Amino acid sequence: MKKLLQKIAKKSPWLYRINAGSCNGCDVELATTACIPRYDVERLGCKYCGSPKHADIVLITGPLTARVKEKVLRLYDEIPNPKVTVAIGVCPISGGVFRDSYAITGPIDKFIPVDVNVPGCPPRPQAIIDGIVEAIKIWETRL
Amino acid sequence: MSTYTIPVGPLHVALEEPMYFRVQVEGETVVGLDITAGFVHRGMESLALQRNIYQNITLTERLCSLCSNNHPFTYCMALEKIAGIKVPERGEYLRVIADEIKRIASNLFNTGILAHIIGFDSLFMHVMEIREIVQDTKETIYGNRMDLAANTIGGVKYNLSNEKIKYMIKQMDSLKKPLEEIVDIYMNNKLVRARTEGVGILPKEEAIRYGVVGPVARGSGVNNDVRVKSPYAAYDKIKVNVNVETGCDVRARAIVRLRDIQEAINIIQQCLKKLPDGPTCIDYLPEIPAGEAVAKSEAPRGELIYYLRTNGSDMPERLKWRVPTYMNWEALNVMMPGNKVSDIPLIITSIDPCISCTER
Amino acid sequence: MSSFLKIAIRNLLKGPSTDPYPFGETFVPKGLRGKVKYNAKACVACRMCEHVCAGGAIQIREVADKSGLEFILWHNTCAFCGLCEHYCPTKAIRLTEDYHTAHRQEDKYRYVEKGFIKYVNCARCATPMVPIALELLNVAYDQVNEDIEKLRHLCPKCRQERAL
Amino acid sequence: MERNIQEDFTEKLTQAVGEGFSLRWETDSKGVVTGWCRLNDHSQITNVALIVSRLGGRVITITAYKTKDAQQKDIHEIAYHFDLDGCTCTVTIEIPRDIGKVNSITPILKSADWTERELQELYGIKVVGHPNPKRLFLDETIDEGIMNKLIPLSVAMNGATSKTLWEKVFAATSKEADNE
Amino acid sequence: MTDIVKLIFDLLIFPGGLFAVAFGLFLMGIDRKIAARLQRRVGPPVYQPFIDLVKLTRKEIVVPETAHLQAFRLAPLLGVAGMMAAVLLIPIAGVYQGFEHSGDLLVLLYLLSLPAIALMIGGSASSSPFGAIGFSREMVMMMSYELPLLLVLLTVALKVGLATGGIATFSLSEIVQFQLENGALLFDYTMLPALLAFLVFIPGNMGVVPFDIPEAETEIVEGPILEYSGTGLALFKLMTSLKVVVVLGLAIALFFPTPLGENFLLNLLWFFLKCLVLMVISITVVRTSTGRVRMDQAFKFYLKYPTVLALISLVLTLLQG
Repeated sequence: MKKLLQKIAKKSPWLYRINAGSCNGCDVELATTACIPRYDVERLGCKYCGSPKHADIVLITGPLTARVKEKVLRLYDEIPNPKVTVAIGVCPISGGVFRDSYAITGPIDKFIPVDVNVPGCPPRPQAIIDGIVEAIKIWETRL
Repeated sequence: MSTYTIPVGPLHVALEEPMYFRVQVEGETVVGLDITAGFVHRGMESLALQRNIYQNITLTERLCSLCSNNHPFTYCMALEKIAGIKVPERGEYLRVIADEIKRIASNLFNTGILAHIIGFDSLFMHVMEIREIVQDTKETIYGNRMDLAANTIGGVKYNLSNEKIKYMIKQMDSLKKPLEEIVDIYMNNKLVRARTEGVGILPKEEAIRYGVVGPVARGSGVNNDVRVKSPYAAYDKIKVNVNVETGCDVRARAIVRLRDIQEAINIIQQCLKKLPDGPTCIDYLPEIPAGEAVAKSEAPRGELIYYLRTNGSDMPERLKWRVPTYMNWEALNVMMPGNKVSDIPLIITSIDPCISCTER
Repeated sequence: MSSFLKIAIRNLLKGPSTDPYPFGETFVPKGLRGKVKYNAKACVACRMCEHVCAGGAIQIREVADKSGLEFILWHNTCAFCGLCEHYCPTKAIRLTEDYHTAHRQEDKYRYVEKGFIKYVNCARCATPMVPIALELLNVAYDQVNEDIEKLRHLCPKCRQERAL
Repeated sequence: MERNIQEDFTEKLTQAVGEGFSLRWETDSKGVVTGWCRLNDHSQITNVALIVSRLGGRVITITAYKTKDAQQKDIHEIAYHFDLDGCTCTVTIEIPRDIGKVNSITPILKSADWTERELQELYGIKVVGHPNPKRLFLDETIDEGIMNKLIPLSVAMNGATSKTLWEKVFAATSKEADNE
Repeated sequence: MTDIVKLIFDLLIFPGGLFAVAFGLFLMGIDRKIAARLQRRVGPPVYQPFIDLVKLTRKEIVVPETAHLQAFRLAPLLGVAGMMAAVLLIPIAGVYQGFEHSGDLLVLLYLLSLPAIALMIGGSASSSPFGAIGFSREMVMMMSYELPLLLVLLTVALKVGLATGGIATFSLSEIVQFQLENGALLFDYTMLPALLAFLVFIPGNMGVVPFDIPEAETEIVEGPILEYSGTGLALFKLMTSLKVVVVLGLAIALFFPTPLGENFLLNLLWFFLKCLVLMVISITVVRTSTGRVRMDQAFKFYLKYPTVLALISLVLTLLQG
């Protein structure tokens, strides 16, 4: 029974995006991936939600700046379990070109458990979809 | 009615990027605004001093992905001024083409987001779908959908073969018709008009006083388009029609942006027609002497300026830039009061806020 | 008519424009700037790529047993800007069209492009040196004749002496 | 028209500060004029702002910077970039480090608002008379005047985070080699 | 005794309870699919709403620290319970009789406002600033669409009542019966304005674009349901799907209850088809071809068009009667 429910439930991964101080390239690509007909992630049952309380898969962009850090961590805690974290773009993964600035506290896996990385600057929508598919696989095991 | 404060942000769905507004409202009417910024402050100006001139090309491009091309472009112009490098003519034309392509994509994104904010998701999707034509063009010609990486010191890194020119002409042509259709919708659709007309008024005198730039200024009847006022690259050889609207509201700004897209297509076509033969870039590694220079360009959001100081080494002594959106934030204090709570995100979007640009 | 209904109905008639990916093929343009590929054979270890890399994604360092140079590019901090390719004199570094970058966290630090330049010994004095790639000669000389080809196997010092 | 505004500016500046400035205009190959001006007396910057205001100009941005030269002379250098109808005029002033403050021009030119706040927090130069002098971008956890602390010409690529990350990469990739 | 068993069966299995839930979720799945097609997308499978529900029950429930716990928990239950009861009052001609009490239309009117009230309670109990704005907007919204609804119901009641010799009939089953005997009101020209008014009422009541103002995602981050997660959110989704059935079913009972024949299944299918067409016209197409209006604009709109339309029908009915 649990297995069956898992199988059913994994088809409804709702997405939530956190911008941790990114240059907006990844965010624009995320919006493109999530919202436009060409990539239509609704096929996978995904929905872009406005509230962290509704989210299953968290997509984080940006290198985690000093000022946004607390807000991001708080928001992350608000997301109900089980959840999966995907780091989009090189910034959250390693700081990218912004690494070692006085205002950067990342990489993000110092504070938040990351499950999937999608490097790119920014990654193209197809790569983001790859990341989401990978995240769904992990999420299924946690349901 | 009592006054209370509602927080917008910092991580708010309507904002592509984190920014924190404390809006004082009376009932549903806005009476005051307080902006807290800095969530995307990455200390880039200090980073720029720790990187060499080449690394800074890529670093400045990562300032913001929506106007990404303008940053390395203007930075390179400043460097070239100091070093006295003459960019090959073909390179200058190619720079203009890259710039205008980004302008189309950026403005389409902003107008799309405007539709999204007023809950018109179908229109948003439609506009974004049109934008995909531009995205494909960028990916085919430059290799990335957002960061073109077209510029380098002394020219551009890409070239246009005859097939690519043909492809580009085809893509630009295929943009025209759907574009006319959405311009019509933004201008005349009853609902869009009802939401955008008379909202977020910025009178001309205030626009001048706050020193706003780009479509925000042009929507209020102020023309300070750098492409015409102080031409750079190949803009002195090209005819640029500046679109100025006098509505001073959200609608006027959206129309300026849409007209700018049409003008950008026009400019690209002019460039492709006039494109001279020859090299695209200098073929030696530049020597940068000590000196200082300012370079300006018209980014999708308006005037962008770079100030560069060098000391003879291959790292800048000071690299300072002021992005267009930077000037437009304070003007929100004029636009907001008197409008409804529903219009807050709409007005914020109408200045095409680029927070990562502003805060660096 | 400035109603959206017209477009909506047209959309219905035209059918979805959705890309079949991830269930099918997708659009991949030639010249896409994807993952970097490195060719150690063509590399002359001039380190220009390391110098221009804004993300600090490239490290070239001597291996522990001093038998050569190791090139490591960590994809997770590469900005895909292509400056390395642009400034590489021998085009030993190249951006491919491979955009499939998604990987799990456990592979984060293993996600690299690696290459190894084995030192060769100078034909005259036997000092270990970075081999000079043919590609470099093609850049430097219009025609590569036998004499030049011989120079290739000498260390800089011997080359200088020979030239004099 | 464009020539006039530069002449106007020069004339008015002479009236205001007399001989206490140097000014040159440069014209590039596309006919764009750029002005470079240096004031001897830093307090005259408010007068310049008044002139710019009267000419209908605006502040584009303000750059503070630290050069080796300035460090030796123990001064701050600040460059004000004004826009005069499309022509950029950069006016530079020097402030002795022990004074460490400058008069705000925001009351005269509203367009200087944010950039003066930024100058204050990044370089620790006090802007006197600013209507809203609180921090703009810097988080409370970061010290004011952060840009002064940077040593120019330092090689950044060996920063702490980079070092740790690369060590992990080296460790992971060499392990992989062992397994092969 | 059998009455009670039947009532429980009606409430939990058919036509209320399980059936109505499945029916509503299915309708919403189709709505999403058609909306996707209108936007040139493939869209989710039609059973997506079921999956979403299953998923939500497996998620952790996060309750905001400052929330009023009991109100926060009870609000969605109230909404669902109200709608469960309301479904029972909707007759499906040739399938289900409905409640044969004279005042059921008025009861329905009250029940119909329960979802909005549930959202208001939930929104204010969650003590988030957006919940509070959502609360006030929900209230204004309710005030705007209740008036035309009331007028439409009154018109229909009068029409049927006057025709059958009384004053006004507030019994839905009688209204249906009347139409079965005298032809559907859909074909009565005097009722067309009222029908239009009802069509306009549907998107407002359902809270879809252009009237999703209380839950406007880009303005107040989904307002009242912002703080709900897991089962709480699932209940609200359940409530919405039941509401679709109630609102559409009511429209059909009021204007076009005519069944196909004697066959139970065929009639049920016919009812479903009618619901579907009505939904596509009044919800799907509307929400995909417009954007959101402002609160004040919505209020003025409802005060103007549907009210006037309903009044026209009312006057015509009175003149005829």
